[in-house]
Amino acid sequence: MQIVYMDHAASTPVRREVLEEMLPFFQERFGNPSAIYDIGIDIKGVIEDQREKVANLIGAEAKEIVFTSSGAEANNLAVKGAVLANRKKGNHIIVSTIEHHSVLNAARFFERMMDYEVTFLPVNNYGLVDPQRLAELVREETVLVSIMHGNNEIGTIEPISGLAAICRDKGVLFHTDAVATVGNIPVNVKDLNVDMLSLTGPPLGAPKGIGALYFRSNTRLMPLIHGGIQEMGRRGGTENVPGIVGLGKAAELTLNELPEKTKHVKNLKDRLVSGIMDRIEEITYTGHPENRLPGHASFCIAAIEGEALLLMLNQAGIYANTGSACASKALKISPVLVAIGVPAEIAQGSIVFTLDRDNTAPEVDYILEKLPAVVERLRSFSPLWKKNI
Amino acid sequence: MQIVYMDHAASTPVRREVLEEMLPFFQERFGNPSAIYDIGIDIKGVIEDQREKVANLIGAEAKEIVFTSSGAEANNLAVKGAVLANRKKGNHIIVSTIEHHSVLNAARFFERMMDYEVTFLPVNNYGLVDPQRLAELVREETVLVSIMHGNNEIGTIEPISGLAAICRDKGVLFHTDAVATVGNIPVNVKDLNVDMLSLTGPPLGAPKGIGALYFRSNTRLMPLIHGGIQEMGRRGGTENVPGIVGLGKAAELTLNELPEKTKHVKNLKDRLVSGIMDRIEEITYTGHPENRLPGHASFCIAAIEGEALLLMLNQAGIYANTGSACASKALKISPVLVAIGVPAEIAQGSIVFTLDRDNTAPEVDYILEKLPAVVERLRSFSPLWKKNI
Amino acid sequence: MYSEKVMDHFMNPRNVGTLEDADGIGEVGNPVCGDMMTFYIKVRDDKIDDIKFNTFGCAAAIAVSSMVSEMAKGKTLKDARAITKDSVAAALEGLPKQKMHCSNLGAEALTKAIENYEKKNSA
Amino acid sequence: MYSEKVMDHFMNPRNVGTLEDADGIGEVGNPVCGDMMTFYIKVRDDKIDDIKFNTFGCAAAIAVSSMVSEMAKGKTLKDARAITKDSVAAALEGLPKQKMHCSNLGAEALTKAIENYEKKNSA
Ligand SMILES: Cc1ncc(COP(=O)(O)O)c(C=O)c1O
Ligand SMILES: Cc1ncc(COP(=O)(O)O)c(C=O)c1O
Repeated sequence: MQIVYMDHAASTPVRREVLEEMLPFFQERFGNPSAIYDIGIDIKGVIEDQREKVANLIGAEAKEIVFTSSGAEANNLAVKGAVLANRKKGNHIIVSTIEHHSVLNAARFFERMMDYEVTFLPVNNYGLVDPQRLAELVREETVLVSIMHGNNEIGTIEPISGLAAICRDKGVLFHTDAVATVGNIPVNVKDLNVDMLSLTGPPLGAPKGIGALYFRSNTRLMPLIHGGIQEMGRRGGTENVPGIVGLGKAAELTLNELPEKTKHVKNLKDRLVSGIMDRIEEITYTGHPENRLPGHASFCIAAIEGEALLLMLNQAGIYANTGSACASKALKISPVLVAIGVPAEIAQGSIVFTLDRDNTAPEVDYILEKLPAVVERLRSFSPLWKKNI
Repeated sequence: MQIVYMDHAASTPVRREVLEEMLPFFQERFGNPSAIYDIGIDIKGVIEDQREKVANLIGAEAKEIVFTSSGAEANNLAVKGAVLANRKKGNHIIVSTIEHHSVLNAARFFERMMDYEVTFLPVNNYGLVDPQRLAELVREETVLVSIMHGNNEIGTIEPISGLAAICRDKGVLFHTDAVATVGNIPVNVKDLNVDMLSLTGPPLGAPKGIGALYFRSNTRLMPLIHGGIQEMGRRGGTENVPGIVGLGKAAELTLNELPEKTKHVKNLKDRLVSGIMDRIEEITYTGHPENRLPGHASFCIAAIEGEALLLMLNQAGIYANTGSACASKALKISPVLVAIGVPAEIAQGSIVFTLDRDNTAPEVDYILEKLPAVVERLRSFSPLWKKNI
Repeated sequence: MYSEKVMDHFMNPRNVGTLEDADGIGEVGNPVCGDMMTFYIKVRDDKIDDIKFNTFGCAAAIAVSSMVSEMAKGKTLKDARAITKDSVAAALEGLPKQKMHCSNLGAEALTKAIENYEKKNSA
Repeated sequence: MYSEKVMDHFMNPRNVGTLEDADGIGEVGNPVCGDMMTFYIKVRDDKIDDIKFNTFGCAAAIAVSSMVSEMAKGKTLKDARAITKDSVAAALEGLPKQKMHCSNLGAEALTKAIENYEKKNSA
C-alpha cells in the first residue's frame, strides 16, 4: 500500500546525515562534558560548536542558546524562568489564546499558584493577534508577553517583530514560541526583535528529546531545572550530547537548504490546497491564506468528524492530524479553532496536513484521489449531510 | 597507550544492545506517540512497554514511572512538584548536606523565592545521616524530606528505609535521589519505602538525555514542564522515544545482570582499594568502608592537589574524578567532603574511581602501577610534603 | 487503540441509511459535542424488522451504531431494549475508556426509536 | 582546557626543588585554598643566579611556577620584578580565566623572594 505521511508537525524522522553525526557520541565519544580530562574537554568543545551552529541558524550568538529536552521545556524555561527572575517587576502576564499548551499552562500555573494575573490576547478569524490590542493591554506590572511565531494547527504566522517592538518600547520581556517555524521558514531573532525564542529538534530533522531556548544576553532567567554549572548555570543535568550534536548538524543543514525546502513544500502545499478546495464542497481553509507556514494546509470539512476521517485516511495509508474533540484525550475541540471562531460542529471536521522536504507531487495527487472519496463516504453516513436530511 | 576509564559515575558508554534497540526509533519508527493513527499507537505501546521494564527494575508499577530528560530533571520534578502540590501542608523542607546540586538548589529555590525554610541535615564522618536527628527535625509544616540513596562522591549508601519510615509515620513525603544506585545495586521502592525516587540512564548503559522519576501512586505532583497530556499529564513535551527505548532495554538488561555486575565491580574495587592503601602513605579512604557503592573507591591523598593528579593520570591514560576546589568551575571544594569533615587542605587531594562492568583486573593493576608514581612525583614538587620541608 | 471488530464495523458499517417509512425514529447527541446518531426502525410482529442509521461522529460512534443495528435487527422490542452500553462494547470486543459514552449513545438512540414507535402506536 | 605549553611545564616543570642556602625565600597561597608556592632564589651581581620552587596546586599552579622560574633565571632583580601575571600567562600561551589567579600567585611568590633578599641585604 502507498504510504503518504503528512503529519510532520507532530513528528519528523531524523535525517540520515544527522543520525550519522550523532552515532559516535553514544559509545566511543561518551565522555562527560564537565570532566576536566581530555575526553571531557573534547566533548565540551563539541557542544560549544553545536551551540554556535544553532545560534547561526537564528542569527543569535552562541552564548544566547541554552539546550533543552524539547520545545515544551524551552517554553516552560522561558515563561517560568523570566517571570520568576523578574518577580519584583510585577505580576501580569500576557499570552495569546492560541498558544501551545506548554505556554498556556505555564502561564496558568502563575495564575493558580502565585497570584499572577494572566491576560489572554484574542486573535481574529485568521488567527492573527492585533498589535494595537496588545499595546492597550501591556501595563506597568506586565512581566512577560508570549506570542507564538507560527501556529501548528492553523499555520498562521504572527507579526512578531511589530508585537515585540511594542513590548521593547515599554520595557516588557517578549518571548515567542518558534517551534513551528524554525526549520520551516527563515527565523532571525534580531529581525523578530524578541528577548526569547523556543525551538525544537524534529522540524529540523533532529531527534526527539532535544530543543533550545534563545535568550538575548542579559535577559534574566531563573533555571527550570536547577543543578550544576551546565549550560552556563541555566539548566542543570548531564547534557544530552548525542541530541545536541543532532540539533547542531540539523541546524547547519537547515541553514543551507531552507530556501529550497520552503519553495518545495510551498509548491506542494499549494497544489494540495487548491486540489482539495476544487474537489470537496462545504469546506473551509483555516488560518491565514497567505501569512502561513509554507507546508501547512488545514481545513474544516462540514458534516463529518475528524477522528473518523483520520482513521479512514490511515486505512488508505495517509497520515494527517485533526483538532476534533473526539481525537483529543480530553474530548475537547482544539482551543485554537474555538479562538478563531470556527463553529463547534464545523470544527469537528478539522483536518491538518503538514508537509516536509521528503513529500512529493505524486503523494499530493494520491491524497487528492483518496480524500474526496473518504469524505464522501463519511458524509454518506452523516445525519448532518444535506443529502441525508 | 593503555586507556583505563574509571569515571563511570560521570559518564558511561551506551551498551551495544541498548543502542541497537534504539536505532529504529530515529528514522523508521518515528511516529508521535500521541497520534491516533496506527504508527502513533504503535509507538505509544512501545513507550508503555518501556515504562513497565523500568518499573520492574525497581519494584514499582508502570503507572508510577514518569520519564524525564535526566537525573537532575527527576530531582527537580520531585522536589518542586511535591512541594508545590502540597503548598497547603506547610513550608518546611529537609535535605541532607550531601545532596546533589539538583536537589540542593531546588530546595534553595524555595528558600530564596518562596518563603520556605530549608533544614540541611548533617552527616557523620562516613557521610551517614542520623535517623534520630531526622526524627527530631521533622515537624508539622514539613512538606518533603529528600535524602539521597548513594552518594556519587564518597560512595556511602544511606539507610533509606529507616529514614523513609520515620517520614511515613509522620505523614511527610520522602524522596530519594537514586541516580548513583540504580544500575549499581538492587533498588526496590517498596523495600526502601519511599514516595519518590530519581534515576538516570547512563549508569544502566542507557544514553544521556533520559531519566525517570518513580512516584508512588496517589502522590500529588505538580508538573515541572507544563504542557499536554504526555506522561499522564505529569510532563509535557514530545517524548524522547529513542531515549525511552534505550532506558527500557537497559533496565531489562540490568535486572538480569545486576548480581553478576555487582560482584565483578566489587571484587575489582576491593583489589584497587587495598592495592592503593598498601602502596601510598598518608592517604584517607573517604566514605563508608562497607556501606558503599560496590564499584566506588574514593580517597584523599595528602600534600597534593586533585586536578593536577587527575591530569597527570590522564597523561598516563587513566580517567578518574576529583572533588578538589581547583577542578571545580566555582573553585570550591566539594561540599560533600566538607560535610564529612575532611580538612580543606586534605580535601584538595581528593580522587574518585568509579568502576563498571567493562573494567578488568589488568586495568586495576595498571592503576596500581601508575598512581603511586604519579603521587610521588607530585609530592616531590609539594611544599607540604614532609620530605620537602 | 480500537479492536479489529471496531475497525471492521467502522470501515464497513452495516445498515447505514434512512428508512422513508420508518415506524420509529430516535435521535441522540449533538454535532457540537462531536457525536450525533439517528436510528430508523420498521417494526413487524413486535420485532425489529428493519433498521437503518445515520451517524456523525468518530470511528467508535460509527462502529457502535453499526453494531447496535446488527444486534437489534430481528429482535423483539423487549430484547432490543435490553441492549446496553456494556453489551455493545462487549460485542465490539471492547472500547477505549473515553469512548464508552459512544456505546451509550447507540443504545440510547435505539431505545428512543422504540419509544417513538410505541408512543405512536399507543395513541 | 590548557595550552600545550602549560601541559609541558606541568608535566616537566623546570627548576623544581629547594635551595638550602637561598638568599631569598618567598611563600604565597594556602593549602586550604588549594594553591601554595615557595620560591627560593640565589642572587649574584644583582641577578637571579639560581631559582627553585615547590608548589602544591593544580596543573596551572605548577606550570606557572615553572614558567616564572624560567623567566626569572638570569634576569636582574629589577627585570624579574617586572614579571606580571599577564606576562606569565602570555608566556604559557594563555590560561583559562578561572586559572589567572595562579599566574598572579607565581609572580607574587617571586616578588616576595626578591623582597626577602632585599630586606636581608638592606639591614
Ligand atoms: C547522585 C546524583 N544525583 C543526580 C545527578 C544528576 O543526574 P543527571 O546528570 O542525569 O542530571 C547526578 C549526576 O552525576 C548524581 O551523581
Ligand atoms: C507550536 C508548538 N509549540 C510547542 C510545542 C512543544 O514542542 P515539543 O513537543 O518539542 O515539546 C509544539 C509541539 O508540537 C508546538 O507545535
